[in-house]
Amino acid sequence: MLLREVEYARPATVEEAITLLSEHDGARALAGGQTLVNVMKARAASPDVLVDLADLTELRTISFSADQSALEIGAMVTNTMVISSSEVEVARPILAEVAATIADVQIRNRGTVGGNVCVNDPTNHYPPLLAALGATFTIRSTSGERTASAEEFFVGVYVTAVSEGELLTKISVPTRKPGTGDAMAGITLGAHGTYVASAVATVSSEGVRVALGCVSSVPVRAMVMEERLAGGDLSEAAVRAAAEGLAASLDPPSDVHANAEYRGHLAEVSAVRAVLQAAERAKG
Amino acid sequence: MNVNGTKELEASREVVWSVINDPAQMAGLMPGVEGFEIKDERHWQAKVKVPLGLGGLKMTIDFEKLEERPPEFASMNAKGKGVGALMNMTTSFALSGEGDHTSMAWAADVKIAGPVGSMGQRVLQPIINQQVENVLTALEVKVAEARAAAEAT
Amino acid sequence: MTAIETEAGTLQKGSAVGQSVPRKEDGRLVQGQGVFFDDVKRKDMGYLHFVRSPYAHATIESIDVSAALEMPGVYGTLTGDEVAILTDPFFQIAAPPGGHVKDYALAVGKVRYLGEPVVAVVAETRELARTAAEYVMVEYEPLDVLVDARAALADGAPVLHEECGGNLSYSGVWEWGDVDAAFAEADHVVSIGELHFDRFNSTPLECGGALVEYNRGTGQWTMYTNNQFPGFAAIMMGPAMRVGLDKLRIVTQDIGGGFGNKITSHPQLVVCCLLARKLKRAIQWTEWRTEFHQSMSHGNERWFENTEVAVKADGTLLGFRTKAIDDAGAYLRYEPLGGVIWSQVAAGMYKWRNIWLEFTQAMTNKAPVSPNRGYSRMQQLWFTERVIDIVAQTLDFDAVEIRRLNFVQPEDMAYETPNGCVYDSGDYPRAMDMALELIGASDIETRRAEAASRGKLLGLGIGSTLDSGTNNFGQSQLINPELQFSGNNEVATVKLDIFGEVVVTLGTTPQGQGHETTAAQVVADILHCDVDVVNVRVGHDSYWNSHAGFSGTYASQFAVTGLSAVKGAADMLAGQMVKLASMVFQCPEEAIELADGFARIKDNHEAALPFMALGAIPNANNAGFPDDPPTMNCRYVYRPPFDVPDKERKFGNLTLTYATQIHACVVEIDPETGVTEVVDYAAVDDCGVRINPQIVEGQVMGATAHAIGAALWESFVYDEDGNLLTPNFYDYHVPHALDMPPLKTGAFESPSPFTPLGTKGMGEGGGGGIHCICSGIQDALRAAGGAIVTDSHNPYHRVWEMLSHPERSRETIEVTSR
Amino acid sequence: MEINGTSYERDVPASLLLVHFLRDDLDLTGTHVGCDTGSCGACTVQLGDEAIKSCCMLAVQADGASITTVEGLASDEGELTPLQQSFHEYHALQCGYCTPGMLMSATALLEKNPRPSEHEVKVALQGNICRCTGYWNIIEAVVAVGEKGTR
Repeated sequence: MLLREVEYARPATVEEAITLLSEHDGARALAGGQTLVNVMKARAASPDVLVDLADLTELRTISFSADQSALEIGAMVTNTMVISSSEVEVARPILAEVAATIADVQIRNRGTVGGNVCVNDPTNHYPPLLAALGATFTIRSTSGERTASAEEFFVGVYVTAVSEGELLTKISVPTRKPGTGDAMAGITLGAHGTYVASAVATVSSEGVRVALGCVSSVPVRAMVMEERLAGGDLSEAAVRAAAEGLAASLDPPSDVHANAEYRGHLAEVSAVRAVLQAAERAKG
Repeated sequence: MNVNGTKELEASREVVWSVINDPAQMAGLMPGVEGFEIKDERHWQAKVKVPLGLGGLKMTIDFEKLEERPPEFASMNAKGKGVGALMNMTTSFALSGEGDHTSMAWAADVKIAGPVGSMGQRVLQPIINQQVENVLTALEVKVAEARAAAEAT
Repeated sequence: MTAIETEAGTLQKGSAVGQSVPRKEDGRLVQGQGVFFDDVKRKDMGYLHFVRSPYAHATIESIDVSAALEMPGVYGTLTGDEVAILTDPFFQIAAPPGGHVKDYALAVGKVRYLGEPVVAVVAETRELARTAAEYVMVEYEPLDVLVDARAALADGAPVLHEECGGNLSYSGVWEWGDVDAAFAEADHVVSIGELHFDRFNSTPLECGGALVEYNRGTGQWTMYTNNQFPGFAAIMMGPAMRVGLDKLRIVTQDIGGGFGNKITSHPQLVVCCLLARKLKRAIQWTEWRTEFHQSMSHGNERWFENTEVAVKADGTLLGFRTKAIDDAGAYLRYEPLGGVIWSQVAAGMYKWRNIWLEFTQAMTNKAPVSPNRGYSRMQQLWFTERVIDIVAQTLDFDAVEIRRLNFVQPEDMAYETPNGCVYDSGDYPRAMDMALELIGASDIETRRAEAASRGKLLGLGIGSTLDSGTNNFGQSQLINPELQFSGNNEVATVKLDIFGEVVVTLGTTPQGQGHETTAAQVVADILHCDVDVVNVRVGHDSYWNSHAGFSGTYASQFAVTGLSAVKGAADMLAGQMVKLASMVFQCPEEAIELADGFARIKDNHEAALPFMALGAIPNANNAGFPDDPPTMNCRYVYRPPFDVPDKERKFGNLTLTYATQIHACVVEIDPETGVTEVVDYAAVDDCGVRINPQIVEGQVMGATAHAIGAALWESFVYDEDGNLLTPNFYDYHVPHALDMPPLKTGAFESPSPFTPLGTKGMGEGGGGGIHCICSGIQDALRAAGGAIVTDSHNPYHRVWEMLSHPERSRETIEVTSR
Repeated sequence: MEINGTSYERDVPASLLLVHFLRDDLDLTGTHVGCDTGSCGACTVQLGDEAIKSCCMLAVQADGASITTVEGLASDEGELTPLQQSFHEYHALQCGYCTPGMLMSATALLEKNPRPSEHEVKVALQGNICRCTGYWNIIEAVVAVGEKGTR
């Protein structure tokens, strides 16, 4: 409620948007606004210029890369679009499954994938999901286009590899190969609520990838656990053994819902559950 | 909120001390410093824009040196005022070590009030950890520079 | 599942009373045509925004409003210094030391909680007012902060109100029966180190606010607001503002939920009034969610220290001792009334006769507390329910049977408690059996085994509570003998207008309880007309002559006070209608009946006067009658029968009615994470005669949702610096649709012998769900270390701690047996 | 923008939230505000055919859009929609403050899914907080409209 004064522009093309973002100090891209507008209501941050990406229809598409190896999700694709996308259903259904648990219908209708990852709130759903899936992020600026891996992309809370004057345009997620299973597990504050701890696992012939949310300013890969599971034994006992010590290796933040010890514990439990479910799904 | 840790630095205590005891050098460590003014030996003021991704948080921070025992201990207080946030931080550094190696044990008690404090509660600690990491990385660079400069003379 | 009892000879069930008549209120509300305070607008009104303290405890060194005032579009400001000149401190309910508190509408000299209003800024737009508030420069000098009531009374603790000489607001020992003898007679004494009832409130969806106009000609203020107890607001505001109550007109139409939380908005209303006068324009104030959480009406947080329970070998409970420490927050806005309200249910639903309770209330650097649904009673009821379950587990009694053994029995009714309260009617064992049947308690072991096979811990919980309603305000004298309040009252007027319209005016301020509908039902049955032809005026206006000192909507009383007033007025009108018809037909009154919307001769239905004729005669066509025709405008004041309680013995009847609610639930706990889920829920209500069963059920379901939230997610958590860590719905998680368990309800009626309609107040629900879920969690944990639930609020992390360290809570319980 | 079938053209500051525009500038006060974090859904309106929170959107973002508020549900003559009627019959409201948002979320659901299951209704209403009813009567009111086949 009651925002500070701000200027507003709604460019028609990506080029125009990038120009606006680079020309104005204190300009921010406005995607779905489901975080940014709320932060502005709290006056915790006050951009000088909002560059509304709503008319950039080219960022609202879900398609396949030329070689069909990746699903390309435009930064302005809403969660609702992800949920109902036949491309997602075929190529990486976990994306739709997770999108359907983000907040509520109204927020899913407006909130975008690009906005969610650029905010990189540690409790958000997409950062650990995309880190586990090995997504790449395409960033455009006046000087051209570059890509970043998830490791490079997520820098800190509210900070990503997208720097001033740049725009995230799309996120590429490898399509699921046969024998791959993905799962997200975690503890939320009430149904579909904010994550207190989360973990995403993907199990495939190439091994296991596990990314944790809520435990740091960026998604954290559970590398030791991944290595221990490289042998392919994904029995419950093996997965639990592999996760041992995971909590102790983390330095999670404390807040009103979980102190560091409990959050670390929840992260470990979530990792086990995500891997077990992913393994189950990998069997088909 | 209390944060603390130990940073190992490859320089003598004297070199490290010269960096952390110099307000101008310290200013260079802080993220987003836009202006800096030394009021007197014990007081200085910085205008910073903490980069918070969603828009910078502008703050005026008043520093006061509380205690110093060269070259092993220093503490100071920083009071920040910005629209939407008030910060009060007491921080201390204890240096130990031999020769060209220094262990810096640091601790900070950070209090943030105002909308940013209440709104950002669940992300505040990660943000502070992140800022601390930035400062320590910058410190490492400054210390290396100072050591090189000292060795050059 | 619903059974109706009609053994008491109260009002004969008519065609409307007892029916689930769909509500009259709904038509406007489903079309978005309700009028809430924020919908009221005036030309050139100024928007008010409060500058609030960022510190929990600090002195105000200086305030500079000049930069704000220089901004174009800023109309003006108000500071604490001005308030201290223009007003006197609010009247204090407390005797000294609490009575020394100087409470003003804005902070004067010092701030005592984070979010406390310090300066008010008024501007042309809402946004500008907020921006200008950022330009008000306030220098603070922070002081040590006190966030724990237990520490507040220690030597050397920071003092909030120097004039009180400490942080104590009220302290008293309450003792009934022969406690020492009870403990001497006991076979077991169970000691419980510490129990904690958490701080939360009902967070009505609409926050506080008002539109306030001042008329310089009459010196009168009109406040369109959502205060739910205007009578209380007026007696607080008038003396402080040095004006008579008739200068303060308080108007409400629709209120977006209240739950007690909207009783104490008088400080903000005073600020609006002062600014309306100062700036010569209407003042609009809307409180936003974060502000509400930081500053408005938290529920009473309470500790129970060193509890001892005297138990016989067969499980009979003889009595208890405990020390209650209550946290009032920074100011005493309605406190220390919580220091006596609890004693309405001192004994809970049980027959123990020997009680010793030391009640101490302290002030801390947290938001002021105020009534919250189940005000001060649910803390005590939770305590008695926790004691029962802890005794049961520790001494190995069955939680159901020990309740059954100790319940006040139906044949004991009306039952006088050790402190002189009278439980009017009820059948607690029957209500419990009904709840257990609804929840499927007989299959619980099968369910437990099935849950165990899924790796879950399953528990059955019971929460039995009383909903005490219709206060005897004489109880206030038990905490401050100087107070001149006793009894209770409520007003209604019922009139017949020129064209035969039946018009009902209430003194209450409904916030969703359906008063328009239930009042119409009562009137329709008495006048023998259709519910649809009864017009019940919407909302409240203190300028209507249907307003008494205790008018308002609070403390579970409308079904008794409000509807008894309505009944009284409608009975009077019916009498007048009969009388007028007898005058017209020149026959004895006994020959006239009201039926089908007519006054007619009983054995000659052709001789019938429609309401229109009856209304027209006295109002517009009254010449030529030998006797004055009746006015057809009837005002009735209902006063429940109360005596002033005995101040020495702290003894007397404090409330008129006691409704029963028994809740039962099944919870499942994930032992790996502590995540607790309520998977099944049943609530049984007995509130005497139900005017509108659907509305009663709606209240029960709403109270249940509040309780589930409070038990698992909702908590106002402060850090050691007095920062509120749950200032919004991100971190203060209230139940949403997907969070609600399946919910079964049951009801039966034990009419109150003490009320004109056989009704009882209901709606608050006594926090039954909180007790119930605590009970269920403790039952589930029996299979995993047997931790004892000692807190009313059990979020996942606390359950996990109980799973990880069950010995920690168990060690706080001791048993001494003979 | 078009609201409830009527076109409006206004110059507004970019900082103005859609909900304030509706309530304060257009006097469409049926849309409510219950929080300041986009959590409560009292401000829910339909943007095109989708339910959205009007407190999480700037008025300028809705430039050119078509919006329906609670005032746009019943006919001008006051004839309630089956959903509004069902809320009345099932006692799905008490104070009525959350009701407009609930109705808008449920209306959007029923347009896409005329016969929703109980779970689907809960999911659709997850973004709307009610502090009075405990939700069940609301859920049943929406399910009943679907069962009757009359939205």
